Amino acid sequence: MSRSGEASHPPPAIELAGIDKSFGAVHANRNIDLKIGKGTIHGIVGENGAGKSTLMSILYGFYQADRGEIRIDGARVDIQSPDDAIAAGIGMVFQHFMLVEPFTVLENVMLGAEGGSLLRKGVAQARAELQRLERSYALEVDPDAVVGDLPVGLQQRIEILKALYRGAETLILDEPTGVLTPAEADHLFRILRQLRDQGKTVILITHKLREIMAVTDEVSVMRRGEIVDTLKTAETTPERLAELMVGRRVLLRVDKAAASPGAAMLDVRHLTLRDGRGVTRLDDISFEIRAGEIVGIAGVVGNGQSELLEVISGIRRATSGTVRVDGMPVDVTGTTDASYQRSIGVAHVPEDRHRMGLVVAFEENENAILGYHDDDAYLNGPFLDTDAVRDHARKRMEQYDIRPPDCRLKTENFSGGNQQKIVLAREMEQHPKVLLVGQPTRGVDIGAIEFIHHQLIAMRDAGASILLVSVELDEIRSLSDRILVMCGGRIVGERGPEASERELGLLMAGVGGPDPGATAGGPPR
Amino acid sequence: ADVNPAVVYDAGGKFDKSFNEAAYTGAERFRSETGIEYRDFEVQNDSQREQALRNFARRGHDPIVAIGFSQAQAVEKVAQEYPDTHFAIIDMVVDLPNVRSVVFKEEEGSYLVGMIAAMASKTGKIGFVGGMDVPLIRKFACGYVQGAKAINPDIEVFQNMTGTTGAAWNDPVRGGELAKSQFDKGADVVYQAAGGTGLGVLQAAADEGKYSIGVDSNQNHIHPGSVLTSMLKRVDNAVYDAFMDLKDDAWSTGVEVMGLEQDGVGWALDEHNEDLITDDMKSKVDAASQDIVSGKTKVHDYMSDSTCPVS
Amino acid sequence: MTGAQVAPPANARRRRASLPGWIEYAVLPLANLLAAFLVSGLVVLFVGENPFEAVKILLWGSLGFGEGIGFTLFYATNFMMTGLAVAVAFHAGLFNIGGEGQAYVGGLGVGLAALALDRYVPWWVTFPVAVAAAAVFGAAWALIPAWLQARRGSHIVITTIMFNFIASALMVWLLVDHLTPAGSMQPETRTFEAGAHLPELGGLFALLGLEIGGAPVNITLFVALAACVLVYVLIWRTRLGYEIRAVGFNPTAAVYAGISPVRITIVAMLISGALAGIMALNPIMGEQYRLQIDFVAGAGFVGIAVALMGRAHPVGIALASILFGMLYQGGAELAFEIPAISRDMIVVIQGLVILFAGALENMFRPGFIRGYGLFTEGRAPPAARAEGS
Amino acid sequence: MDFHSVILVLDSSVRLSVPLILAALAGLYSERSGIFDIGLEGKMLAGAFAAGAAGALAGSAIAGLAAGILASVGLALVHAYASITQRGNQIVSGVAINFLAAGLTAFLGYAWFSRGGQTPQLPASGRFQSLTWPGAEVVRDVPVVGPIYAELISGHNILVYLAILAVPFTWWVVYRTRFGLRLRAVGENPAAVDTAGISVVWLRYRAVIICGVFCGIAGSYLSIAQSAGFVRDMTAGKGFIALAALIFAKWRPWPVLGACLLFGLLDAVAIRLQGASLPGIGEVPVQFMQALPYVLTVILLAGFIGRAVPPKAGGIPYVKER
Ligand SMILES: Nc1ncnc2c1ncn2[C@@H]1O[C@H](COP(=O)(O)OP(=O)(O)OP(=O)(O)O)[C@@H](O)[C@H]1O
Ligand SMILES: Nc1ncnc2c1ncn2[C@@H]1O[C@H](COP(=O)(O)OP(=O)(O)OP(=O)(O)O)[C@@H](O)[C@H]1O
Ligand SMILES: [Mg+2]
Ligand SMILES: [Mg+2]
Repeated sequence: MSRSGEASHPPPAIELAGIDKSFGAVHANRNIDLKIGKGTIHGIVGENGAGKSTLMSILYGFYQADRGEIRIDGARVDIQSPDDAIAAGIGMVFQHFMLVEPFTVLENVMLGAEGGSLLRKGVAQARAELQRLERSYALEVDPDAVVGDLPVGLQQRIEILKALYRGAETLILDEPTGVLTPAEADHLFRILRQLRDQGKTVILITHKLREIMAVTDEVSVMRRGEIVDTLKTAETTPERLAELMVGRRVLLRVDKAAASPGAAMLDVRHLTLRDGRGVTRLDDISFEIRAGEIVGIAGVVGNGQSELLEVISGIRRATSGTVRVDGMPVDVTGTTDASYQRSIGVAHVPEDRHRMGLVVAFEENENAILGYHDDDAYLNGPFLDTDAVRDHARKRMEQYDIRPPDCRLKTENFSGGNQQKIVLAREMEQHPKVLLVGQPTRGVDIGAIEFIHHQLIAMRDAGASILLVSVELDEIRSLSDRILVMCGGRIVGERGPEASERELGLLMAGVGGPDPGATAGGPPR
Repeated sequence: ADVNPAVVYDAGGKFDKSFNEAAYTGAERFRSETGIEYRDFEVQNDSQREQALRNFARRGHDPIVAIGFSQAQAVEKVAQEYPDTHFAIIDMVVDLPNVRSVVFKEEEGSYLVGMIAAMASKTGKIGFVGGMDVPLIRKFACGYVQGAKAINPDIEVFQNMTGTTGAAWNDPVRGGELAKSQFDKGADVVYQAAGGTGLGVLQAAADEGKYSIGVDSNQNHIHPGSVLTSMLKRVDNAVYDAFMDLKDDAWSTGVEVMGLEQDGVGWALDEHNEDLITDDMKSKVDAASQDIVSGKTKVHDYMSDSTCPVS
Repeated sequence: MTGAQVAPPANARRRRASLPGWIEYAVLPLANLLAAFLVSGLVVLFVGENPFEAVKILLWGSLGFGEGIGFTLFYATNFMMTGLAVAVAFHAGLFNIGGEGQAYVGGLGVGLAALALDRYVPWWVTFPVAVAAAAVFGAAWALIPAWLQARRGSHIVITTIMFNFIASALMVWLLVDHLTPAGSMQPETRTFEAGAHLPELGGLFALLGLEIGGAPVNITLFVALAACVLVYVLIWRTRLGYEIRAVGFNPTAAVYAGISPVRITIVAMLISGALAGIMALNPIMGEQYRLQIDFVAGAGFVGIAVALMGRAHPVGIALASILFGMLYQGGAELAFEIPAISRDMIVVIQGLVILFAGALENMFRPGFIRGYGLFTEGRAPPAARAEGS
Repeated sequence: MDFHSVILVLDSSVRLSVPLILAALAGLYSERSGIFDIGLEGKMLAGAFAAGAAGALAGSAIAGLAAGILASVGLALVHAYASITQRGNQIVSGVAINFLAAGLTAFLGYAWFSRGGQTPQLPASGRFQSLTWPGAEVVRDVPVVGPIYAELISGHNILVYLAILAVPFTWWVVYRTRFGLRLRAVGENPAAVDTAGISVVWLRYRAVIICGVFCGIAGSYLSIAQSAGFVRDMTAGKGFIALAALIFAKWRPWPVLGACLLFGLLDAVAIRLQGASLPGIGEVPVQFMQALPYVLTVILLAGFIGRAVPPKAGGIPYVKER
């Protein structure tokens, strides 16, 4: 897509040339060249960890590139800090919002653009300007509301307002829809189109191909720190993009035999959870999983999936409801904890291995028994039987091909995929009756994904009950025997694995058609 | 005899303008008169006392004078380890064959300055600020009150102690606050026996335009015109004598009591306060001195029975 | 518990993998120490004295003769106990600044045990009772901050600081109003009888041909050494230690693993407080034979420096506490020999060690990583870099 | 107690709470920016020493104050370098600074002046003298208003008034200026400040330097206004009481004033209460009064009287690239 020869074209709004960036051992961006035309919506897709956020953070001056240069409207600019980027007309909405929660909307918008060393004058100006922006883009929000109290959708709006308030000509959005319902996402896209039509440039990062196809004019694909191609959206297909993303043809379906479910292993009834602030996180959840069955939970992040896993695994106490494991009642509202749940055969692969599943500062062998460290096999009275622990770890490393095969290595020194395998090996090898799995393939490369998927199917075929939570609808659809959809802490529907992405998406947004299985009370069947 | 004297000051340091400085003055006098050098050491915390004494003894210093009652335990221990070395301790009795214990009749000196305070007071209210609340300091207070009552039986005496730990010797802010609170209650003369804390008392008196009375060393010069007089405790003589006695082979052990009679306590009159002390005051105080020395006036010693007949 | 999770091990682990152990645990601490001493030397120069002379006296005073060695070990005993106390809390992700107060209150236990028994039983009966009492009192003083941290999320750094002051007020009140015999000039208990005098190690050192004179080093030294071993075993060889470290590194993962951070926080602080409390044995029953005001004399804070220098490992702590013992003993000699240098110099050094080994621990690391990288360039990459799946 | 004694106790409370107010406000700037500071005590001590030494040597209160501020800011910069630039542990750095200050002040004081760590008594010119307000003597005998004006309002030194004025000033800075907005923001979410194009490092450095200035004034007050010279360990835990007051006030300027006055009052009462017994309670040990601020703070921290939530980013070094 070299257009350099055609002199008649205006220079691109943004041009990145030879950008290179490493974080210690991780080479996040490799020699990146990218041109983004003025008044276009430019998508950037790529797997987790491909380097998308890093690249945009460099453009925004948040990180400094090790090499390379940035040109804006044809002129080279030196972007040392976000300040420079803002001055150059770039605004960015980060993947993790950059808001000061105890501040009001107005204060957040003003921060860094106060218009003088005293606040009084700036406040009046900002209020007026906010009203104007609200009117022109239908970005309604109460300027005096405290940001921490607002729902994420509104918080994102504030981020956009922040950028526009600073006069951004180019707006970068990093995975803006991860936290939005499809309807909210559609509203966002309308705003983006409107911005483009007013001559602004938009860069949209996502790894959801549907969104790319729906809203962008051009799309660049990143893989392992490189831009592998830039295409006109109209001239490509999701399949082509997916192939570029992972570097080979992808088989999104997993080969598996039909399930032959046995007796109910996990039986959840009327499970309700209210958090410390009194917000209902789980609302009367009922379902069951039978032996030899994988049940997938689909839903937008933050609709209660995490809490569901945490309650069933004993990490969090439910407010009311009952859970039976293999027919035995468990006191999920009182005495149970993670270690009791394990003892009755509930294993848990948590969604976030760094935060929860591993103590990364431990040696690998210590993590290989995390949660099972009170098992007699590893103990000698109050003492740890280190030999037994290490033997056990070595065996698992071999079995799961965890590399490097050194069980005394600190866990933080293993790559993401291998860390995930450490967790999976630990939990699966207990041969649990019930396996709770959250985001099993997040940040894991394609080879490992296949391995993990096969392991899960094998466990199912061996008679385990598996509850699978994933943001990847493809993963849910290809692994699950049944799919439950969660929205707002409730189960809003049940579908078979053949349900279309559109159908599930509508349910996830809470706008699905009436579903007999989802009526409150009875378990879906 | 050959002497190689050493002195261990108490916390507060040798230039504390008070107790330790008196000891320093005595040692300096010995040096300038005899030309014999001495060594000294300022302890900064409790664990150092014993070590310092032992260090001097090990290095062959003799005699070794320890200043202050808090050194008693250390002297007791080290004197036993070095029975051939001569030790002296100020303000405390250590009963060992090689230790001389020098104690003062602070009540007598305090009695005299109590009289002066009562005579100088226009309000009929005077004050006392002590350092750490120990019997020794109550002894000062008791003598002071007795003297004041001898002049004016109706006089009101406010008494405060700065604290109950060693920190009370070194808290001029608190000393100043205590003095201020006494001034606020109407006192116009305050006597301090509080080491470093006392400097705060003297300062407060100077700031408020009231009178103060110094202690141990002559402190009249610190705020001329405000310091009415100072109760002298001749620690300098005690140190000088200890050095000298050994040099002249006149060393004696046992308890040495230094009262008015032995010129061990007294009151200071110099160019800084001569305008404050009238002839009448001076003659009354001198008369009382004589009465005490002759035994006609008995000043009660608080430490003899832990009570004070007046308050 | 976010507030309390700022303990040094969490910091230290950031880029640890990039350096081999011998640099990480030996060269780097030495570099930090060297920096602290260099700055201290400048301070000595600043008051017009010769730093080399000062170092000579310091070394001679602490190691040059029997009594010096005895004193060095006596002080080291204190610091070993308080250092271990700080370290155990570190491993649980807690910063226990309250060692000073816990040792102080531990001393109350020692004092009461001694006062109750010294006239009736020999020392070896009083001794275990006093150890137990010290541990219980010290642990009790750590309990409230621990409970507040665990249950109510109160920042343990702040609460332990507050508890140091409360301990001090409490002990002064008890000593002045209740424990001091009438007529005494000093707020301190009566001197104990032989039944509460711990045996000094003079005889033992004499066997080795060392005359330690009046140095009060006593059998508490063995208690401290035993505590080093026990803490090592506890932290790295027991299930409880595993749980403590898990909570210290990652409380969320600990909950996931069925470990209760509440329980571990409390247990770790109790152990920490008990270790600090036992320190009181050394000065009270080994040196002064009475309970005095402020007998801890900052040893609780020295424990922080010792634990940081010793990287929260018992071996490191033993070495660091001997170093600080040398500083304290040598510093006393130094103050004696060079009047212009007061003992406060060691407080300055202590501050600098905490600064360089603790707060600035990352200052030299990048340099060492770069240097080590240059040195190993071209060789096979270390195992840590092996490619993953 | 009659009215006059009440006034006098309050007067004393004001004098005693001044160093607390200054130090707590110092802590407010630093901690609001996300840099925890348990080194208030050390900076105050260094300030007190430098002020006492310079005041004695130069015979000028202004020179003393300048030296006090300089010394305190010096230590503040050490803290800033360790915790901002080197991203070290802020608690450890604070502990180190307390040790450094305790050691250096005693060491230098001892080496220079040989008075057991004290500085020489200051001449009148080396101290801040109390200012008598116009008409104070005239109205003194007017009932109620008279003593309030003559004792409580008039007759303090300039640093007392400075400390009291520093409270509304701080409120204004924190809530009404751009710097204040950014200060509050950086203590809650430094990344938000960073992405808004503001330098987190420079912002925090400024906050910590201001903290140093205030601590320096607090220390100077102790040695060259409240008393006439420096004494070893002069702060005697006031820095920690100030920290307690800051927490008690939940990091807000006006409540800081209230908490400091309360703690000052406790101290003033403790000084006067020796041996006095309270009706119904009996004799209150002085130590109890001394421990009360700490006990109250612990109770507050326990959440039994309100909840003290520190700035969210406090104590955590801001790390952009791992
Ligand atoms: N601040 C950082 N310090 C160190 N490494 C980082 C940092 N930020 C990102 N990385 C690493 O750089 C690589 C690229 O990360 P980046 O966040 O740019 O990916 P991404 O494409 O945005 O992924 P995702 O879809 O998960 O957001 C990853 O290996 C990541 O772990
Ligand atoms: N903190 C670290 N210290 C040392 N080495 C590290 C560190 N983090 C990662 N590495 C090494 O860098 C390499 C790349 O890490 P990264 O997480 O990017 O792997 P990856 O290519 O994404 O692998 P996977 O697909 O398994 O996730 C790994 O082999 C790992 O051992
Ligand atoms: Mg990203
Ligand atoms: Mg990876």
